[in-house]
Amino acid sequence: MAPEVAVQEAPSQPTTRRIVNDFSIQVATVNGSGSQTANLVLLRSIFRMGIPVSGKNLFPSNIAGLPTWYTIRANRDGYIARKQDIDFLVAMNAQTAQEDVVSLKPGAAVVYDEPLNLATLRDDLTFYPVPFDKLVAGVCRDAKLRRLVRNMIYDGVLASLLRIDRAEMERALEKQLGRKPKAVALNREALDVGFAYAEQHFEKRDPYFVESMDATSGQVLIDGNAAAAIGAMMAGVTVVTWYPITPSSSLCETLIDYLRQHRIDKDSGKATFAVVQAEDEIAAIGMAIGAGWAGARSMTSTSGPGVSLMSEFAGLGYYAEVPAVIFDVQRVGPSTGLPTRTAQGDVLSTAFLSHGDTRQLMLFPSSVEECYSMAIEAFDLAERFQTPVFVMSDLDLGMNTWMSQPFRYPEKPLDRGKVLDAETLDRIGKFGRYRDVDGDGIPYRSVPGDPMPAYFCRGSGHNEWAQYSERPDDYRKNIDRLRSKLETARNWLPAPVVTINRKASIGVIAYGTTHWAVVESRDQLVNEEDVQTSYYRVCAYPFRDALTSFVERHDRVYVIEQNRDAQMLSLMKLDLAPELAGRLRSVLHYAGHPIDARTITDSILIQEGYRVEKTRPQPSHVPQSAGVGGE
Amino acid sequence: MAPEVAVQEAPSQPTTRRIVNDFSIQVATVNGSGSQTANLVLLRSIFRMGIPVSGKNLFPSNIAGLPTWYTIRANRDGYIARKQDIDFLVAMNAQTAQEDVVSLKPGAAVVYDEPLNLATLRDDLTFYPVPFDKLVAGVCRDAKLRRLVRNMIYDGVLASLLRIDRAEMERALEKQLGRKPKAVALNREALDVGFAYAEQHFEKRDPYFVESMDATSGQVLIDGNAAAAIGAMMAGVTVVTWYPITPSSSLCETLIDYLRQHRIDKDSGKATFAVVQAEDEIAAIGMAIGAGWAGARSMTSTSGPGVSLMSEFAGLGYYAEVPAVIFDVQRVGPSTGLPTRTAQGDVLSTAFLSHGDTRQLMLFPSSVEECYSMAIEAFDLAERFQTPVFVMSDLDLGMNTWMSQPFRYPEKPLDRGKVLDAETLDRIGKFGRYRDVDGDGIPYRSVPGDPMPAYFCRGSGHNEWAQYSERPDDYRKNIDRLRSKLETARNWLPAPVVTINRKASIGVIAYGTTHWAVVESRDQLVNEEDVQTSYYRVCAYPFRDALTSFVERHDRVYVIEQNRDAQMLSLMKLDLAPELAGRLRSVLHYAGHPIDARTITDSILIQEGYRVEKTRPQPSHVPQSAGVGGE
Amino acid sequence: MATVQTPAAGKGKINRIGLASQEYRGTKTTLCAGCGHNAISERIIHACFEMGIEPDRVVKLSGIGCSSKSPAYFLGSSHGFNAVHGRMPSVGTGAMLANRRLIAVGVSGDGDTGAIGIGQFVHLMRRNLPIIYIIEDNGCYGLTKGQFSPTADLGSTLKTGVVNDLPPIDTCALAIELGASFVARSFSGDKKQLSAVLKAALSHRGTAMLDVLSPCVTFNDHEGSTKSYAYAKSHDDPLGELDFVPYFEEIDVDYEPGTTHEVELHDGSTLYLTKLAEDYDPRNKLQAMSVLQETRSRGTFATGLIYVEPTKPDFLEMLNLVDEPLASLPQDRVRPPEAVLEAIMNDLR
Amino acid sequence: MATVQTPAAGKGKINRIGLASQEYRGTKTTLCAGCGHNAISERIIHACFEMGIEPDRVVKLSGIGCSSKSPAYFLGSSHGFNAVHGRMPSVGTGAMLANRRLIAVGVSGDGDTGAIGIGQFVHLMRRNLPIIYIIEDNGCYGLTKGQFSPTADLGSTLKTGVVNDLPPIDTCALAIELGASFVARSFSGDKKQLSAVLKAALSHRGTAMLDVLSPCVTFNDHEGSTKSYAYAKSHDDPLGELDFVPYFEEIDVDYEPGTTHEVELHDGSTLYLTKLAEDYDPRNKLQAMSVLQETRSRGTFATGLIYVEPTKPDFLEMLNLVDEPLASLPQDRVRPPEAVLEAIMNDLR
Ligand SMILES: Cc1ncc(C[n+]2csc(CCOP(=O)(O)OP(=O)(O)O)c2C)c(N)n1
Ligand SMILES: Cc1ncc(C[n+]2csc(CCOP(=O)(O)OP(=O)(O)O)c2C)c(N)n1
Ligand code: SF4
Ligand code: SF4
Ligand SMILES: [Mg+2]
Ligand SMILES: [Mg+2]
Repeated sequence: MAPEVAVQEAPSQPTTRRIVNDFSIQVATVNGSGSQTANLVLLRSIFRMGIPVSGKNLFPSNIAGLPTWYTIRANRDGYIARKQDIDFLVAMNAQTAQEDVVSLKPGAAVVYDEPLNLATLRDDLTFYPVPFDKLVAGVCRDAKLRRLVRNMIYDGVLASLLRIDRAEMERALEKQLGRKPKAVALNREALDVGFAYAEQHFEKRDPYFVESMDATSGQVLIDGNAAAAIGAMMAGVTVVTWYPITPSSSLCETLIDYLRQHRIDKDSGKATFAVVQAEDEIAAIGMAIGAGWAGARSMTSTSGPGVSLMSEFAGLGYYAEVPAVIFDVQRVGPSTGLPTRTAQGDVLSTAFLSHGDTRQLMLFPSSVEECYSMAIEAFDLAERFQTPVFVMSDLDLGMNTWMSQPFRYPEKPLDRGKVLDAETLDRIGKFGRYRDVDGDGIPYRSVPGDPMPAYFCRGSGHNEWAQYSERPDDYRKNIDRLRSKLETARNWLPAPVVTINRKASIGVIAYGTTHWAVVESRDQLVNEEDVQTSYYRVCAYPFRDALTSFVERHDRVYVIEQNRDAQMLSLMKLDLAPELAGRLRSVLHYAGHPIDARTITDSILIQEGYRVEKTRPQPSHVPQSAGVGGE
Repeated sequence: MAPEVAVQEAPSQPTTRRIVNDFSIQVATVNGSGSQTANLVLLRSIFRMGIPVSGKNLFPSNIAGLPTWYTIRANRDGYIARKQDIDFLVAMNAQTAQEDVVSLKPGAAVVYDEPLNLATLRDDLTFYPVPFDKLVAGVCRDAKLRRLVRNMIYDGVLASLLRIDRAEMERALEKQLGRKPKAVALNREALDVGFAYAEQHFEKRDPYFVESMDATSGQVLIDGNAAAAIGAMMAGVTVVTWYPITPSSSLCETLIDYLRQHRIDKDSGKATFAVVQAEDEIAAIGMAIGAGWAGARSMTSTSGPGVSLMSEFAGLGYYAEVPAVIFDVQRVGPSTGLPTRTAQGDVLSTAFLSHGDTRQLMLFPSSVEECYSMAIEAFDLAERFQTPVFVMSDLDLGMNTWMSQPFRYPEKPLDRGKVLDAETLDRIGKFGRYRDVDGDGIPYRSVPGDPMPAYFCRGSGHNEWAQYSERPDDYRKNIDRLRSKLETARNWLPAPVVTINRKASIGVIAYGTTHWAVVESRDQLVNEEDVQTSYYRVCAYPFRDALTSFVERHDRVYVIEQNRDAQMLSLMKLDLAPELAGRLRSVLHYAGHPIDARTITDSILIQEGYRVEKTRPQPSHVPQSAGVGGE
Repeated sequence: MATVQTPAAGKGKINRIGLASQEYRGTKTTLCAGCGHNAISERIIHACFEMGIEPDRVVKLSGIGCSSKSPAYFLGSSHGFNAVHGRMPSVGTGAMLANRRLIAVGVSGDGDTGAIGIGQFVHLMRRNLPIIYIIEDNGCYGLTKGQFSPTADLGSTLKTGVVNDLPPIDTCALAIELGASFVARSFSGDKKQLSAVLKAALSHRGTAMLDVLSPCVTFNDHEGSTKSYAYAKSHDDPLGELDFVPYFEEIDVDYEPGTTHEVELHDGSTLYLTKLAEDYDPRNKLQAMSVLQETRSRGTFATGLIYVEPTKPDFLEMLNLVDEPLASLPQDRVRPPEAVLEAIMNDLR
Repeated sequence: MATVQTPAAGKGKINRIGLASQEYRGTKTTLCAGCGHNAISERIIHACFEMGIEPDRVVKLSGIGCSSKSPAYFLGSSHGFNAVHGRMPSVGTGAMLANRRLIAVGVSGDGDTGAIGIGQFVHLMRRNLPIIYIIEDNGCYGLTKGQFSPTADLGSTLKTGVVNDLPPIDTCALAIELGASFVARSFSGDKKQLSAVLKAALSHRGTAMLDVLSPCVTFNDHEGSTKSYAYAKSHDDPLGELDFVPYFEEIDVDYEPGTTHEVELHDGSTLYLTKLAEDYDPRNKLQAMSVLQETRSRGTFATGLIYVEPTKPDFLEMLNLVDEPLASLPQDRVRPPEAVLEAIMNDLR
């Protein structure tokens, strides 16, 4: 039995250090235990106090019963990448509690479920034992509900310990459970109970505090998949085809919700969109290609295994010149790999997706905002260049919660590309579907059902007039034009975001979610060793010419990415003059969780010849499990 | 009506030049017209006279009625690559005759079907009109047979004009139609009629002659697909799964024939092999993977579109470490492309086949002999490295007829790789399917049905013990081992064939069928401009370290290949130090027909700063056709 | 392209929308002379001409194979998409989603459908997508030179003598089982029946699956083949005479009561089926399945309209799409106004 | 691994080959508590134990999904291959080609089989490959969080209220139509029937396709679902009682003549089916198809052995393979002697 007054085994002295708005909280639970609400309430309440935050869910590839960790990072300087060290652990899961505690750095705090008896494990941590079962029993009778409500208690405890604004917490709770007043009431009670318990039993001994500030006002919290969904809707997508796969499913599922709300014709009650859950990814992209050919703005969304399956159709799209947008929310491969872990591992295989001199266009969003804006842009580009466009997101971006400025309403009208109309036909004379009339490699196209001349679309050899041809000259002319079309694309695709630091002789290149750790790492490099860097963030492939001048400016350029094979660096090697390619170095992180700044900083420092203390090996956060899993 | 004595409109003077054993014959017919027998008889009879030859079929992607060209090159120096110029045309096809004649170089000879009336087109050629219909009418009544037999008449005519040994021709005919004595008799008559007609009506005015020599004795004529089939049989293949696709179908079809002949158990009359025509390429590779996992020597064979479809399974094979052999008989892409034309266009996409840091092994046969030997080696390597092995053949190699030294019986026993046995288990202690016991990255495996410990094979994350794992350290350790396994493979894979020329500052790199044009081109370079070259023929990917030293030795290195995107060069760029990568130059040929020496020589000379006469644009050999086609 | 002129009756050289039959032709065929597929193309041309189909509403779809080439040989002024092997259903689905006003005519082969494409076939049937799905069925892979396809009958032989030892997939039975609302089987050599079936298919809304025996004269027309002309002719087992009366023509047929089934189709056209010995009603699914099984076990094949469910909702109806083609909706109907974005953003704070 | 000891009767804790039931278990399940799939694993363990199956002859095969994970949770000392989504059939085919002595137990989901995998399913059934092919059918995609699968019934709802508007694929009807020689449907909640069916499947040679209703307690066990426990319980429509007597046991059942059908299975075991109101004979294909259609239209589902053809030749027989596993043939049986190569070379000169 727990003593009436909770024992607080901790470093004997309450610290006088105050660490304000700069810590990571990790909640260790079991998946399927309904902790998501509690975690989001926690995240949002800190966010609403004006403190920059991010929330990342590390979950297993199964449905219920296995360990899950939710990490909230709050940082007054706006660093929201993953951080290696956990400052505040909430240990709810018996399976992992020991390992979780052992991997903490000294000085960290632990709220734990009292029966787990963790306090004996270390004497350099602050422990706050909470008798969750006892407390929840007072709140709720129903066993099923109790399991859910139980989690809200740790929110209450944390509110007390970290000094989180309780009003914000309640507002966050209402937001989260808005339409269920009973649930709100029950959870509020749990909050109160947790708060009261902590107030009553704990003396604050850890240094972590939350204080209101003003760094998030007006901003939103959203995950990248939802952001991409909003983008697709705003891009006027009309045909959505998909097949469920983690971590991309929620993109289309959210999109369906939004479309149902905002894209039903007022007068008729009918839909201005079609969504089809296809039988597999081959059918999904086949439908998207068919729809793109017939003039729709079409898209599909998938992850690595789906992209592999789409390979044949992707080549057809390239060669027959059919627009389609494909979201690849990357996860860890090869094969089924780690379906619930993040990676940037599909870059090379997507660039060359399909046999026989095929090349694909790729966009690389780094933020939820770019998930939104690049989704819009992707549809324009697909139609402009009449080719598949791959938006390369990842699990970290797609499924985790990020803050962002609110998205801006698009200024540009839809770009439907070179669709033949009467006027153009007049101007160009005879219609040749694959004629390079304008010298940019992009031909005009007509669309079934429009009043323009028809053509026969095919994946086999064809001439300018879209006639079947096996003639070497026709073949060569056409495939050379395709290459020149992609050359044209280089400077249409989203420009890189480049920060030139005049003091820097070192450059850093990154893309996608790696960005956030790079931002922090660049500051670490300056602060710790006065290593100045410039930064080039890739937004699209093929690359702009600016890449060359960036590399030219710097003696060494670190390409930082989340895969084993230095995939982006490889693509750059193929494009850059060898002298410049020789300046490229790699920082690679591939273990399933998002990259962090420390890893980058240390790796660059070591490569630059600095001495770096061996940091404690990263906690692996995933206990052995012999179950078969994977999606 | 044709005059009784055929008019021979030709350069007025019979030339006194004699060009012996150095010319190309091209027979232009319609496909489905049964000219294949006549062409092979022609080829073989020259071959049996001891003269080096090659036979290449340029055929459309349809079954009957479209233009087809068969080209025989005879060359006393052993150059058997395609040659741009045709010296001797046999014009049987009204559709293309004009274009065929127009594209000849001055001085060429033309045997043609008299009603085509071609002689008026040019006055710088030698024409030999033959009234085929009239002649065949005398040989054969049956209209259907007549169409077939008609072609044998031009063999007779050529025998007369070129002085081909008629006895050899008859022997070749018997060989070709061996088991059908009636057909032999009929065709022999046609031969005679053609011969007699030419003897009687034509005065030899062209300079081309055949004379017996001794450069082919003991050799065989075979296509690469048949050679690979023999190799697979000799490798002890036990499970063959396939799905028809040009140009790979004949590999498995020939293999089936051979297996039925030579791999039926004498005693039981039962098969020591299983062949399944699968429902598609995904099933074909899935069966091969399943069989490889269960211990069979398994293979499948396909072409580009099939390889694209196999992408997901190829990644599973890599990651779950399952042996399988995949023959990719490459054709022109992207997409359906030109199914009956040759290319080396799947190199890059196969190297990176499948999402998420997957890498594949590839072998590159250049000759029918290597189709045989590498087929054998591929099975050993697949089992040794427990991974899919791609044998990258192409249409030119696979479907055309090549001469070769007879294949040597394998000296090495089958290498079944690291299959766990009791002794090994004793030595290594506990069995861990994915443990790197020997430090070479290659683990031991057990096989269903054997008495060793079982394991659970999966495409999802796993640790050394083949248990499901999402742990970052397990993931990383495993995927790093996979990389080191492929490092081990580098020096097991077939070595490059390197010719160092001490006088050369230029290197040439090629692979596959490009080899034959390179051999000839290197001589042209020396003979024409005294340009000395060394030569590195790639036989496998990943590359051996020898590549580096080869490039180091030379100032400029030309990588010659048959694709648009310089695919092999790209792979080399990724591997070589940038300084060395900077030495690489490209010679690219991608138009569907096999590369020729002139193209290479001219391209190298131009890049080396020599002035090269603009050669006449290559005949395109494929008239416009509006039909939809393609496989 | 085609300007739509009203009536003028489909009798002379001009049809009801003022087009000549010539305008329904495509480019010259490159298939073998005598190939069944060519005969089917002729029937498609004929049916579209007679029905007065507007060519610019038609999309022709196909996979890969000799059969899949044939869309180039009819309706030359219609759009066409010769996609990849076995995947015509998905491409066709996408096209119809993009533009529900289109008339989709898909042509596939027995290999294209029965082997690599069977998965997409299953799901297309299940969705009852409005499309005419024609299998030009020759029991072999023509374009890759004659290997058995999954519709080859047990015991059928290749030219080389190799015997097929797997049972055939009956695409009609499968289509009915899976939910297709119009399922017919015919023979490229039976002009009259095939014309009636095609016209009826054009009048149907939903998936019209037509398995048409179409002998491959080059690889599968020998003795021992069960897909040869001779075999097809002698084993054709019609379920009755078909008489098709289009909605735009006066009905002047006159059947004795009880001798025919009368099926009214989606566009108002009527199909009359004379009853044979057995009283076959193609609206009865169970009867349809058992007649297929029974004829199969007798070694014959039932032809004609095998199953029809004229009022079954099609896939596009179930999606509740706006009437206009999605493809051509203007920006203001597909991009929600700024207020929507603002509301969404607000909700995320 | 397992040393084969003869008899000793499957009663106590040791079975006829001397193994304890424990030795048929796998690792601890990671599926949700209450998931139907776990109940099926239990039945598999039980059936293999009782039948005295040698674990080292079994290969467990699966695709991807919650269901496809389950092979890790039974027969832990057998080899297993958790392949890619929907492609278990091809991997299983390859394995059986490699080693015909294996006993293949495949586990798939309704999504894994009915959606992405339907093509390979069709062709596996057609080949009648010797394999036990279990679909753990919950009408949804469990592992990706509850989307409808192609076996979801028309009108069934998701937890979110979304209604399914496509007709279900009936995998049993499909399997029968396509040539599978043993087709059954059961329910994870019916221990007795499922055990009998599994044991009979283990006694069959050829494709034994088992569609087993297996409620997903997390995503598809609510009201409105037609795959919930409650719904399954109340709509289960058994075709009769099944009594399985293995070949190694004395037959001591005693039925009144005419009240049962007796089916002798490949290994000599016998299955007794008590006749219900309707006299159902599972050897009658037409009856099988119509009972499926009829129960479906009544809204119930027929369970039990639906169709069996005990003597149909299986795929491996048709391939005329040597008796030994191909995988372990020694070099001298798979590499022809030098003389063969020489003869081939001679022929090419
Ligand atoms: C992915 C892929 N695999 C294989 C092929 C080769 N291929 C072309 S047509 C064909 C079969 C055609 O058979 P069918 O559909 O029956 O058409 P038919 O030629 O008999 O009319 C095959 C296997 C291909 N084009 N693509
Ligand atoms: C190629 C591919 N596409 C999609 C997925 C994602 N995925 C994993 S399991 C699954 C569906 C599983 O449903 P089912 O087979 O019914 O199994 P259940 O979980 O319901 O038992 C999907 C779509 C995948 N792993 N691979
Ligand atoms: S090969 Fe057969 S299917 Fe193809 S065109 Fe010729 S006859 Fe027709
Ligand atoms: S999600 Fe459903 S199918 Fe998956 S384990 Fe849980 S109950 Fe079973
Ligand atoms: Mg066919
Ligand atoms: Mg399921």
